[in-house]
Amino acid sequence: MQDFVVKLELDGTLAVMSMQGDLTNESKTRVINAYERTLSAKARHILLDFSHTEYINSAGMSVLITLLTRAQEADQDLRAFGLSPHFQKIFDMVGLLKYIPHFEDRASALASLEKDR
Amino acid sequence: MQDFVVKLELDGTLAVMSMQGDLTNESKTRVINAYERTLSAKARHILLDFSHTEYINSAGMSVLITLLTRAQEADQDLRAFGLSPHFQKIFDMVGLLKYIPHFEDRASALASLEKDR
Amino acid sequence: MRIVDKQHDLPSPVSVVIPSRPGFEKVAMDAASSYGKLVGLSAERRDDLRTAVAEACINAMEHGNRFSDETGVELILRVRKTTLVIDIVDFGSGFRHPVKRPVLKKKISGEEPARGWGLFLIERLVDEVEFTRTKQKKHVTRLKMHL
Amino acid sequence: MRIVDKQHDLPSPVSVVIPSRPGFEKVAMDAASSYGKLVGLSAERRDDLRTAVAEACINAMEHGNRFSDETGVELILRVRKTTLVIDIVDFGSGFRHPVKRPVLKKKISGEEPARGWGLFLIERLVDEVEFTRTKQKKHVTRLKMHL
Ligand SMILES: Nc1ncnc2c1ncn2[C@@H]1O[C@H](COP(=O)(O)OP(=O)(O)O)[C@@H](O)[C@H]1O
Ligand SMILES: Nc1ncnc2c1ncn2[C@@H]1O[C@H](COP(=O)(O)OP(=O)(O)O)[C@@H](O)[C@H]1O
Repeated sequence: MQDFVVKLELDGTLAVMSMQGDLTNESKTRVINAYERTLSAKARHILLDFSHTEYINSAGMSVLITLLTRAQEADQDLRAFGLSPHFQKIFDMVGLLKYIPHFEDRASALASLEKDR
Repeated sequence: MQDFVVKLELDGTLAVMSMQGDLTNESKTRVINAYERTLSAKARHILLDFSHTEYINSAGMSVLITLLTRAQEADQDLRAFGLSPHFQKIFDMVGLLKYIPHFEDRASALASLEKDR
Repeated sequence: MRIVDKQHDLPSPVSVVIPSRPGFEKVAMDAASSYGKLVGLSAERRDDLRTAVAEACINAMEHGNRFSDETGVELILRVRKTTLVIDIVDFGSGFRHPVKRPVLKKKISGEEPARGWGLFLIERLVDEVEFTRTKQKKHVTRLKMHL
Repeated sequence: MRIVDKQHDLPSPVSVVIPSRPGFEKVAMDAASSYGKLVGLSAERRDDLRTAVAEACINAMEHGNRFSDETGVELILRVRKTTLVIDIVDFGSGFRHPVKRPVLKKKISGEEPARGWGLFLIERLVDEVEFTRTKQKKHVTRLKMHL
């Protein structure tokens, strides 16, 4: 009943991690494995795609905090898109939006990246 | 907890009955009241709009059968649109689609009406 | 509240009790649909399950418990091997099988009452249906969906 | 299975029992959301309720029942006057209040474990939360949403 996969796209210094299914404590290994492939690929920018994430619980947010810790150590930046308004609110409550800015869709996340580079 | 209303539009010989909410046994009075207004208005064609119907149970379908009986007696024809694929299947199982032809949307239901007049 | 079911490391059953009041079948229907999703039922078959569970709950409320609010209808959801098994339990005495098949034409003409589609739909929407009485004088409608 | 609650002609409570196994909190969450809809909670507040119920169930499974599958977590849904009251019942002994407020900065730097957001979210998403122990040695997390 593990209903979560990360679809990873690598393109130069950009990595897009699409979180598909339920982001919970059970997702941790898959998130970290995918993350480590962004390291080997020397990606500097990571986009988290939540448009296929159905459910995120507090343990799933802790998985993202672990990811954030490692990304900061590796000097990679994290951005996100596709969260529902409810989960944007939850991420804001926790403070995550300050560290992982959220964009409405992939195009605007990519545009923000262009601008900052 | 009565969560159902019929929004009625009358336009010459056409009546559109929009079924909004849960179509169940509890909806009967409201459906019949709205139907009787189509009679007073001398409507000949009734379009049932299910695009805002969230839930239909078997008692709700019986309400439609009662409506159908009365419409046949009054020589009015019934068409429908906006049912989800699941409820199209259910209506088909019961045989209702033979008496109340279903169209994808309002425009195609209206077009079929034009053609038949 | 303690439930045991250890064969095949299958999860213990989920139980939902609703009052015998029209409208509450939707809570049972949504819980069944959620459980169906968890055990891998497709969206289309979950829609079938939703209608079957709602109809079985309404029958349990109406014919079994005579709409007595404080008499609950219990829904028990479990997986046995590769089958989703759902019991809908009421406190009535059940009924004689089979029930006469509804005929739409007769219902439109008024020869038959308009009601009477619940069992017809249930039988067509799930893979198996059984009706039984328990030793505790309860009546059980059992729905099965092969996974 | 018989439940009585007759003041104000309010419906009897709805009860949902899930095994203490990760994933099943979603059945409780969906049932709570469905119940919330029935009693008139808006879509936005139902989303808040969903998260709060899921987190409370996970805590009940993990800290209360230590993930023992055959030990159920019970969810009891009722309306009292104009308040939706939801009890999440486990078989544990509860905990000391208040719990230390999580600090994101410390979690990122590793000074605190990454976990520990459940209660923080629950408290912000519902109107009231209470934790109590019953005479039957159960622990109850009570969530309230004003309707
Ligand atoms: N749980 C039940 N307990 C007792 N009788 C039942 C139950 N479920 C169905 N029945 C019987 O089967 C008949 C047909 O049910 P159904 O097809 O759902 O139509 P309806 O409920 O509209 O009469 C009912 O009228 C009732 O006599
Ligand atoms: N139902 C419960 N039974 C016992 N302890 C609980 C319960 N709910 C919460 N707690 C305690 O409160 C702490 C904080 O819970 P929470 O904020 O959800 O974070 P986490 O579960 O990730 O530790 C838990 O670590 C636990 O000690």
